[in-house]
Amino acid sequence: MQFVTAQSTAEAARLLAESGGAARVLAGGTDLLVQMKSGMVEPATIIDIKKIPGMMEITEEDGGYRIGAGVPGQMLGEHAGVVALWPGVVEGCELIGSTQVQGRCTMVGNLCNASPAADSVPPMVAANAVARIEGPDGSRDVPVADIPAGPGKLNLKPGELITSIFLPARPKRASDAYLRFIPRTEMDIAVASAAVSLELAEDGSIAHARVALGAVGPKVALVEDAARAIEGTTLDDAALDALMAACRAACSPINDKRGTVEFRTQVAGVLAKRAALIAKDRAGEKQ
Amino acid sequence: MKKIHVTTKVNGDEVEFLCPPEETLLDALRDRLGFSGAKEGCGTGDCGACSVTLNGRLVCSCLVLGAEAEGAEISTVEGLAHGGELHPLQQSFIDNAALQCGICTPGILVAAKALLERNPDPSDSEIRYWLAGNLCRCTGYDKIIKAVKIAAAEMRGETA
Amino acid sequence: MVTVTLWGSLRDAAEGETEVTVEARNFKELLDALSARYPGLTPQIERGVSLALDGRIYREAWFTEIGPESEVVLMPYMKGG
Amino acid sequence: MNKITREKGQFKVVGTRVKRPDGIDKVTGRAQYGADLVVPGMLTGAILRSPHAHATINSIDTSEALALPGVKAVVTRADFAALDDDEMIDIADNCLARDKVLYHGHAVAGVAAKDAQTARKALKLIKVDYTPLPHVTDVDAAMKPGAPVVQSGRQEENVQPEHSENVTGYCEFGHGDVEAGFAKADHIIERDFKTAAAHQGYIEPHACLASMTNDGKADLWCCTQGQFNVRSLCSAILDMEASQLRVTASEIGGGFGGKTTVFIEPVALALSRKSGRPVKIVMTRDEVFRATGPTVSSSSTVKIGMTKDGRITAAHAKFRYQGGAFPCATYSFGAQAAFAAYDLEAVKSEGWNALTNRPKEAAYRAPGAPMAIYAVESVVDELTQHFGLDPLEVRLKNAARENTKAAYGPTFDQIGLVATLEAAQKHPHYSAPLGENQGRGVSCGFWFNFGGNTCVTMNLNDDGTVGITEGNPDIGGSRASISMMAAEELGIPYSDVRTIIADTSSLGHNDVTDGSRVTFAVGLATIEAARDAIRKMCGRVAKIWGIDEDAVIWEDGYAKPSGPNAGDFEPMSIKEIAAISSNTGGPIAGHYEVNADGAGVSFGVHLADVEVDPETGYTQVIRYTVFQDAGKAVHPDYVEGQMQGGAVQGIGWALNEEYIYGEDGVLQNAGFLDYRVPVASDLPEIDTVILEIPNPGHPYGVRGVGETSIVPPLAALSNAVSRAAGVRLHELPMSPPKILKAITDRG
Repeated sequence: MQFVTAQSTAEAARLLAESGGAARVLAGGTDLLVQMKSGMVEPATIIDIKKIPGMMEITEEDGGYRIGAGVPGQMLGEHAGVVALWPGVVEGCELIGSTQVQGRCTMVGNLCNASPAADSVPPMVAANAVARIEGPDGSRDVPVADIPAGPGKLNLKPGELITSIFLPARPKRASDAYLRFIPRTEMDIAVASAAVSLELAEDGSIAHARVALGAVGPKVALVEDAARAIEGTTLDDAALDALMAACRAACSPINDKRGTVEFRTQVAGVLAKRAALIAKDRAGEKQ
Repeated sequence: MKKIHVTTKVNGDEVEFLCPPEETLLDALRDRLGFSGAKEGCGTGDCGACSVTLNGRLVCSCLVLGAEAEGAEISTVEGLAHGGELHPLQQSFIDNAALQCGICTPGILVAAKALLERNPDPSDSEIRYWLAGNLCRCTGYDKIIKAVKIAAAEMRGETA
Repeated sequence: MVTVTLWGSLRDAAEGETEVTVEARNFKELLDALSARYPGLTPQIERGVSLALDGRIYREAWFTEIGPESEVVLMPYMKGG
Repeated sequence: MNKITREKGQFKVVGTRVKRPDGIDKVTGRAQYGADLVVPGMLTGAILRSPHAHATINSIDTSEALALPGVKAVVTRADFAALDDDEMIDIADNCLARDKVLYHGHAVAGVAAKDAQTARKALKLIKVDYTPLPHVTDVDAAMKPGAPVVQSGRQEENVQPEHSENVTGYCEFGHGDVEAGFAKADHIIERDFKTAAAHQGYIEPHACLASMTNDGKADLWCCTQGQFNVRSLCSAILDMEASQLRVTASEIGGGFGGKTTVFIEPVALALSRKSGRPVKIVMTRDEVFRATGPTVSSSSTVKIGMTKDGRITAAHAKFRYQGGAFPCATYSFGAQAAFAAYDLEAVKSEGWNALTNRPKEAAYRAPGAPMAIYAVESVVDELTQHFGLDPLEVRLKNAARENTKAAYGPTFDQIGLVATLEAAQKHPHYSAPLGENQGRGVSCGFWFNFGGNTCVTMNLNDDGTVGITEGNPDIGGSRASISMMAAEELGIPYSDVRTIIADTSSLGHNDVTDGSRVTFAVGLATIEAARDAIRKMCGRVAKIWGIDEDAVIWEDGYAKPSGPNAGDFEPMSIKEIAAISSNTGGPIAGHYEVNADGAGVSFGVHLADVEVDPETGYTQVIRYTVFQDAGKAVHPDYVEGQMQGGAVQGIGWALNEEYIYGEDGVLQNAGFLDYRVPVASDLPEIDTVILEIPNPGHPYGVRGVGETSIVPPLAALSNAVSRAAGVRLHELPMSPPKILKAITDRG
């Protein structure tokens, strides 16, 4: 095994490509080191990307924010601009692991772990966040929703790595929220989760919404029917019922040690309802 | 397999060590440098017994590679007391019976210190959530939360 | 003579009784007398029994004296915790 | 029988909140735990474990592993001694499998190598040829005829023939005519319950360092609740003389009963013997969950009859426990403890143990009691709901008290249940208002408490301070409480006493730190050792003064003439006596050796408020109060700590902790991520109320306090959920999917 501190994305991409799949990118390490400990992966090369310029930075761009692949959750939570614009995304990131894990874990790592239960992914999908990918063939931008291919699988080509996430600008009366269900208050993997991002019209009704669910299918799902169910409404009871029904209809979870199909489906609806109400309150407060 | 030479600072002192690339910072601290105050309770970031700060951020040293410590500043439980004088958190843990077996104590002290540096007057709930990644199986946490509050008050110059 | 209360599942080994009377002045004599009179009790005695004497539990203590008026209850030997 | 010699109001040190002697070491990171010791030339040991839940071992080929550079020794079960005692064979077989692997994670071979990486590589080179066998992990399935047989030939003589061969033991306790009692009841409720296996969850994984030299002498350093027991077991398994094996207990990072036996220690010794080098083995967390000793899981049936005014007329319970792949007796503790809190005319309590393909259970805080009392307290509570009665009133009406014939046989001495129930009733918690979706639950708890083999030496130092040598690892602050009792008896300041824990070569045998025995039994022995030293000091002073020994008394750290008739002498302090001890006959020490009895049972009552989210089934504990009889609280902070810690372990067991096995017999949650122990943010303050109903069996009235507190939370939370959510669960843990399903099914 070798450990390399990459100095540029080009170097990291080259090392990844040369390794033939035997290299792993190290940012926060909070998934990678656990996998190494259990013997699940035995990488030939570990490529630390945190010293690459820009990786540890949050920069304003076109009214939105670009977040480097090495930025830990805690740093994101400390950034007043991101917190104001995308509180639901920050919420999701800050729910990854403990305070200790918060000091290291990254949104990109959470995305690349390709777990349907990843906490930062539903809010990124709801936010229509875009991942910047660098690889042997240069750079490309791909919506976060299109990155996961299934549990543990990514739509990345050999040698490609995600270097940043872009959270776009949004109208003034807009906000988002993320909720997950876990059996304790902290330290668990989401059993079901929901992120809702919405924009309010002048009359306070919902002009546009995006709803994403986690841990209820092979990958985080954007639920268009759920968004349609609340657009044009003020989240009256009928709209919320329709939202819950649409979310539940979109669920295709599994039974496992963390939850049952029945439970995940039922709770995903409840979380979407609650997240929608929080997002609407937040958007409304930004008069 | 070649070992990596790492130069780093632990509790203000510059140190060097050699470690294999896959070795964790926890193992490097314990086995190479003799800082055995950090404990391995799980090795997967779920118990917090190995908590240290790395460049000012609280981390599980079991989820950091030793090689990543190059050029970093690390603080461990061994650096809390100054000379013969205990840190107010250490004293408060003794005075308020906030430890039983003591295996989680180093990690909790390091984590609590990191909290009080960010928030000198945390509420019970803030302490509980901040310390959620530090498992304690003996105390039920009650006396730990009280000890942190009392130490915080003392550090703010209030008499508890 | 002392009257010893056995626990229910020892009944079959003691001719269907859960209260038996034997001659004994201490714990050791009691165990020997029980074993001699009810050989079916021997496996359990060998696995370990405690003695509750007037409400106090003695785990081993062969020479604990038993008075004729004492309440004597046999219990399984306990450990762990 | 009453041997209390010091009562309320007479204590100077006992009952104060002094600082623990191990405090500074533990807050500075200096305290040395199992994995912290390093010695020159040390090798790293690792253990190969079974990938099967149940399989025959056809052969083990270690040659490739041995050929790997850096590998210094490989051991298998064949490296252990031939044993003839069944219990000892079981322990050895659990440390390294013999003919079969009996559970996933069962140890098969050990390796010692120059470093951890090499050891791990070597494990992969050991070739084990297995024939997988059918397995069983559920207790009810294991008891059924035709179930896969875990071990044959292990049934005790009184097991009914209708069960499978896995059923190893049966017991029955109780008295009175149960059928006649049920006939008198106005209402009878009978329910089936299940509880999952829980792990003690100590944060420190098992660790040891063994060093054997080729003359057969060995030193073993390990985290254990009983170094003497480790010596007994290891010396038998390694065929050593006890004198040649010195075991030193490290600081211990939690045990709760789980460190009362051996797992890796005999393997480390065997590896050291073979390699000629010191060998350290440290378990991973995964290994701790898979292959140490969680508690039993249970299935039970409880039937209770009650009159409409709340008097229990009869009770009958059946407890079926599985304790893993080797026989255990925990079922009988459960069956005995089940009805301890009640004064019953007719009661029958039965228990069975079944073998399964799971790790052998080890003790866990009040072993066997929580799951039995959970079932009983749930049915009692449902009856109070049925009749619309107050749960504490009903418990008081039926409460065991002095002279009650306990369901497990004996007649109770002075006990604290009624006082504890009354304290709960009067506490503001019990009458505090509750909000929507909130409910309050009550449960009693009980543990027997043990005494056991104990010896203590007290040495008077030449400056008049005192050293205590005792033989029980300190898992809850016992060094402080023992020093306090010594100071109390001698009449000297706490700061003049230092208590240390001896290795096995420095003191006679002491039983394991279990059964909440240490503060009681070691405390008792310490007080008696102090009295022995006092007698000797008075004897020396009598010689100096030229009067009879009887004419010298001991008071507040001074030898004094017993009265005017004894003579007019200036009292002599312990320091003065110590200073001239070489002139008066040499060093002064006190000793006491005893197999202590009279531990005094312990009762507790818990009040729990919960709020249940009706849309998700999530349960939040919002208020919690523990009431417990401590006899005499030697160090109130540490008594509270035991009450709080036990309560929180019980809360975890009630809500989320469980061993989850797949169809393949593999444990699915062998880590703290999915074995969900409570975290700080899950909990409210745990309020405590200590009651002191002195134990007549201890000079200061002390009772053990360590275990009772884990018992009540299981039913207290279930009873609270029942009142908050309107659904009663009969299975633990009450994880959110189960609660939500119950709410949904109710409609």
